[in-house]
Amino acid sequence: MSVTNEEYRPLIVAFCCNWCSYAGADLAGNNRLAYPADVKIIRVPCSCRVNPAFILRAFQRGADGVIICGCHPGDCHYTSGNYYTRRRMALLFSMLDYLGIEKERTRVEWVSAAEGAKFAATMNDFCKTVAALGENKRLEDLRCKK
Amino acid sequence: MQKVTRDILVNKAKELLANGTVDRVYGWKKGEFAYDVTPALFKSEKELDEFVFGDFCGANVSKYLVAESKKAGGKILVFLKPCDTYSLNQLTTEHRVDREKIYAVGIPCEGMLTGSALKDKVDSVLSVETEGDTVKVETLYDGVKTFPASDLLPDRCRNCKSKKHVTYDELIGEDGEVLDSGRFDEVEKLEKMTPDERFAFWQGELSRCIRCNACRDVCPACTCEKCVFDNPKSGLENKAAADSFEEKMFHIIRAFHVAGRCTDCGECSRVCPQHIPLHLLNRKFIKDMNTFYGEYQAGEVVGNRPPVVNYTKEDIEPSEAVKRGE
Amino acid sequence: MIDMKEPLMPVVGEVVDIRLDTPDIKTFRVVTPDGKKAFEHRPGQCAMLSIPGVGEAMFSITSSPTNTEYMEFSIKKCGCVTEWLHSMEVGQQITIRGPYGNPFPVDDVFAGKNLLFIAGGVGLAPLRSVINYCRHYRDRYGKIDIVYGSRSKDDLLDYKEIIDEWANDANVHVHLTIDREQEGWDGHVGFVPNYVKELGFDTDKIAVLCGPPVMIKFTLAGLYELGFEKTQIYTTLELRMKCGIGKCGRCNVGSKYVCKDGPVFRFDQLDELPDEY
Amino acid sequence: MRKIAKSALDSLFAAMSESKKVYLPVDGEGGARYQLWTEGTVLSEAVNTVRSAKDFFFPQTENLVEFKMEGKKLDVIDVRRETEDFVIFGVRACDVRSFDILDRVFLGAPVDTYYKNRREHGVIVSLACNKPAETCFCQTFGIDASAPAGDIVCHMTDDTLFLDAKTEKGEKLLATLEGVTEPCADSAADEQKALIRSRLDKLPLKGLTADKFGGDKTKEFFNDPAWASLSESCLGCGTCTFVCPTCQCYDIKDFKTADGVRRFRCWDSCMYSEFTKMSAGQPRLTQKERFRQRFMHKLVYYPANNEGIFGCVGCGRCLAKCPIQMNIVKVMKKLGEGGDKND
Repeated sequence: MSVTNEEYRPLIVAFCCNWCSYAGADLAGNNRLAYPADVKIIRVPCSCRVNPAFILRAFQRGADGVIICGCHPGDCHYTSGNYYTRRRMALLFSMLDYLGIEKERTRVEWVSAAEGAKFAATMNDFCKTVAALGENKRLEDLRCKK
Repeated sequence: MQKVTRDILVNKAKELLANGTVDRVYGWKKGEFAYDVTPALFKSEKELDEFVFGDFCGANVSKYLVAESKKAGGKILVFLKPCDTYSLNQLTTEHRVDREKIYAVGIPCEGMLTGSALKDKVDSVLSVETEGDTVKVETLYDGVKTFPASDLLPDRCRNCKSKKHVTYDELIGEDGEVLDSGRFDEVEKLEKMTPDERFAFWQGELSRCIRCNACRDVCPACTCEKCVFDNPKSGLENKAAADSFEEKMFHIIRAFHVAGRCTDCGECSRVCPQHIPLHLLNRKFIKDMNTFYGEYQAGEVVGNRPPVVNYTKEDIEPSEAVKRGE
Repeated sequence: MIDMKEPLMPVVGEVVDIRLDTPDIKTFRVVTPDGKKAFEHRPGQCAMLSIPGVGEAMFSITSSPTNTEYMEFSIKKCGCVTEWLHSMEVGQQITIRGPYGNPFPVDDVFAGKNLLFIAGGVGLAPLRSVINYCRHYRDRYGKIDIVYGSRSKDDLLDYKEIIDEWANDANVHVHLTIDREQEGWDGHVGFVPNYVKELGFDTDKIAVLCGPPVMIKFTLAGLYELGFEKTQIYTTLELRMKCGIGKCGRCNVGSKYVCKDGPVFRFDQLDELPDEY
Repeated sequence: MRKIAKSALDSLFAAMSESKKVYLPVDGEGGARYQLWTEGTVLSEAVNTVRSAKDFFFPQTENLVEFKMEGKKLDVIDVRRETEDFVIFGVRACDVRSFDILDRVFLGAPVDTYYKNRREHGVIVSLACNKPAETCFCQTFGIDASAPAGDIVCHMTDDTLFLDAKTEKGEKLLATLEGVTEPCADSAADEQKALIRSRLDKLPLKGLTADKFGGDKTKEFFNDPAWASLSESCLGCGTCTFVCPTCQCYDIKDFKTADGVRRFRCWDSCMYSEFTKMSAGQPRLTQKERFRQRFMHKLVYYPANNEGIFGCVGCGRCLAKCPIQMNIVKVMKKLGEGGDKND
């Protein structure tokens, strides 16, 4: 990794489900587990609340990577929300890849309320991956750049 | 090319009007040239004098039934090509049409020419005649040109997915079979490219978009009362794309919104004034759904649940889904 | 005719006073940041107000051109922009551009004539400008009658000004009415069109109408019954507008653009236009 | 008049490009489009471009003004920059006329300064149509495709391009091209003009007339029963409006950028259902009214405000591009019941 890349700090938007992943993030905080401050968490009632348009909107507004975190399959607070998330995101990510948009910029992770460590590790890893890709150019809106 | 003639259809329409089965007919009206027939509603036997049928009647009239079947009056007669019947079934599934108000007559289809696909190959078309699989085009400056039909047919017909009518009240001619088409070949070709190549390809295609909304307005799956792209409160509203991002946004979201409901009728690509192969977006979703969740054809059966609103506990993880190409 | 160097370029306007007139109408006083009037206008003309990021909309200028200090806009809450305007506080800066449209012919056709103003609801807003203009130059006009009605007493716009100022002017006759009986109201009760007929005006005057379409329709019929000619009756129209200068193409009725050729029309002129407003 | 060998066109464009940007129709996926000339760009032979040339003066989106906001305070920032001179080469007669039609709208008082700025910087080099298409009906509106207007008017034969300056702007540009062109007789292109005229005479829409229409015909056509059947299959998309060289309706919208608000205008279409929608109501309730508006505007309202000049130039783009093949020719025939092919 070049020096400039190390200085570059990507903006990450993390959609976290209220019941598991948001609590996981909380736990990571309580346990003083470090993850980059470049991760901006948006709390959603369930991971399936995340409309594909939200993800594109995040990229438009300057995100370099978007991650969706939900309860583990089978553990959804609403029984089946994350199963739908899984299908939608599989299709959406595959489509973004088809359009030539770097597939490493999008990710889905299942993080439970007890997995503070996993949350921090996931975010660290995701930030590193996105940082290596550099700025989001393929889904950028020039009007939203300073 | 077409095996069924105008007279057969007009006689059928007259018969059904006369015996009171239907009180209006959705069909096609002649235009100025060989290729510019317009979908039109016929309300009486006399009006049927203007009814035409031929190799340019490719417009999928299913979408008109959304509004038409809500109107008062009797049944509407429509002549549906095999691919149109999938749209009608899908609209019935989504309760967008009142199927009881529709009298569908299935007609065989040998592939439909389109004005735009024709004019890609030939300038200044004066007249078009088809004999079997040969198309003779009389031009203003280059005399008469002859083509095999397959050269002029749009992708959706060259890669016809089915000659089978999945719904009808009456059938003219023999019913066909679901075909093993090469409709995903183009998608596979794109998948095999590098991400950079794919990005360049789609950037080139989508940047031509003028946001006329023809693809959306013709699409039988796009039946929202108010589209998110027209709704100022949706946060997605835009008209003319002011940034290249908006073209991508529009087409990705539109394709996603019809995913699982798109029957692959190909109308979006037919109507695009900029020749953007929009069906390749829809086919990607169809192909992915087939691969990830098992074969599924929207509109095949009334009441089927599209894969996007369904799940199994063993579904593929998104991370696995995008890895397949590697 | 409007002649502007930069017709689409707005200037900053500061809201220096907000008055709650009725439960859903507020009147905003707007000046430039240095405390001056943004531009001069004629009675009946409009201006485009906007809140960047929310939207722009056309409003009639409610204050009279004779007011040299500020402009006022009476705005009913009914859409996205107006809702935002209603939630504003004093000191908020907005953008303003104009003036747009043709004014009432106050200096030629109206001069020396008796005038009858008929308004319903927020329809008083565009008329207030011309009424106050005529009151200011009182000696130039004959008798002035004002018929104004609203749903209830609380829905009467500029009630205080009407009672304290207009009604006390010499030779100005104010006739107020509300739709339904209400406690504390001893004035007339009933719809505007009927009230106009009851009052039975002479036809020696020019009538100016503004209000909801239903009111216009029936009042017009009433005026014809009283013997008024179309050439004696004026109104102002409202359609969706974006540019304000007759170019964006959405406010036309036939070949006339409301923003440029209107908003003030005489009824015989409207007769020439297709029925699409 | 001056001329240059067709084989030397590159040197002509190169010479033009020295002082100005040169745009010309270039073949691409699905048809010809205007593109900036660079070494190796080849002029299209297509009779017309998919999108019209109006983009140069009235682009699909255009920034008007920006705002910066802080608390209750607001700043208005004019972000316009001076446009550079440019040349549009190969504009067809119909599109050249469309500039007149747009001029009457945008340059009429009060002047649209954004349009004016672009318009003043553009030099129009028109090119007569060697092979007018079956969808062409510019003759209906008195346009002669063999002799277009423009700052410089060109005729192309099999081997030569003739250039004739018609305005001061054109003469100035042509003077800079003396190194690559050579003088010729003013009558040099006459043979080509005659050939084009003979071709125009044979077009299928040759006999179409607009005599029935005009500024005083609102009453006659507004309530024509034919509107219902003509519009019944209209999808309400904006294809016809967006490919039309004379459609000029626009919307003004705000976009929240990273550090403020940008107000821009973009093409809009009277065919769209929300075009005239207000919070208080909708004067054009169904597609019939919207459809009627578009054609009444071209054939009646525009002439009413512009000394009888029609708002259509007969370029035929809507004939080629409408998804349901409904178009102004069908409307004119059905409403006017005239314009027989044989008259």
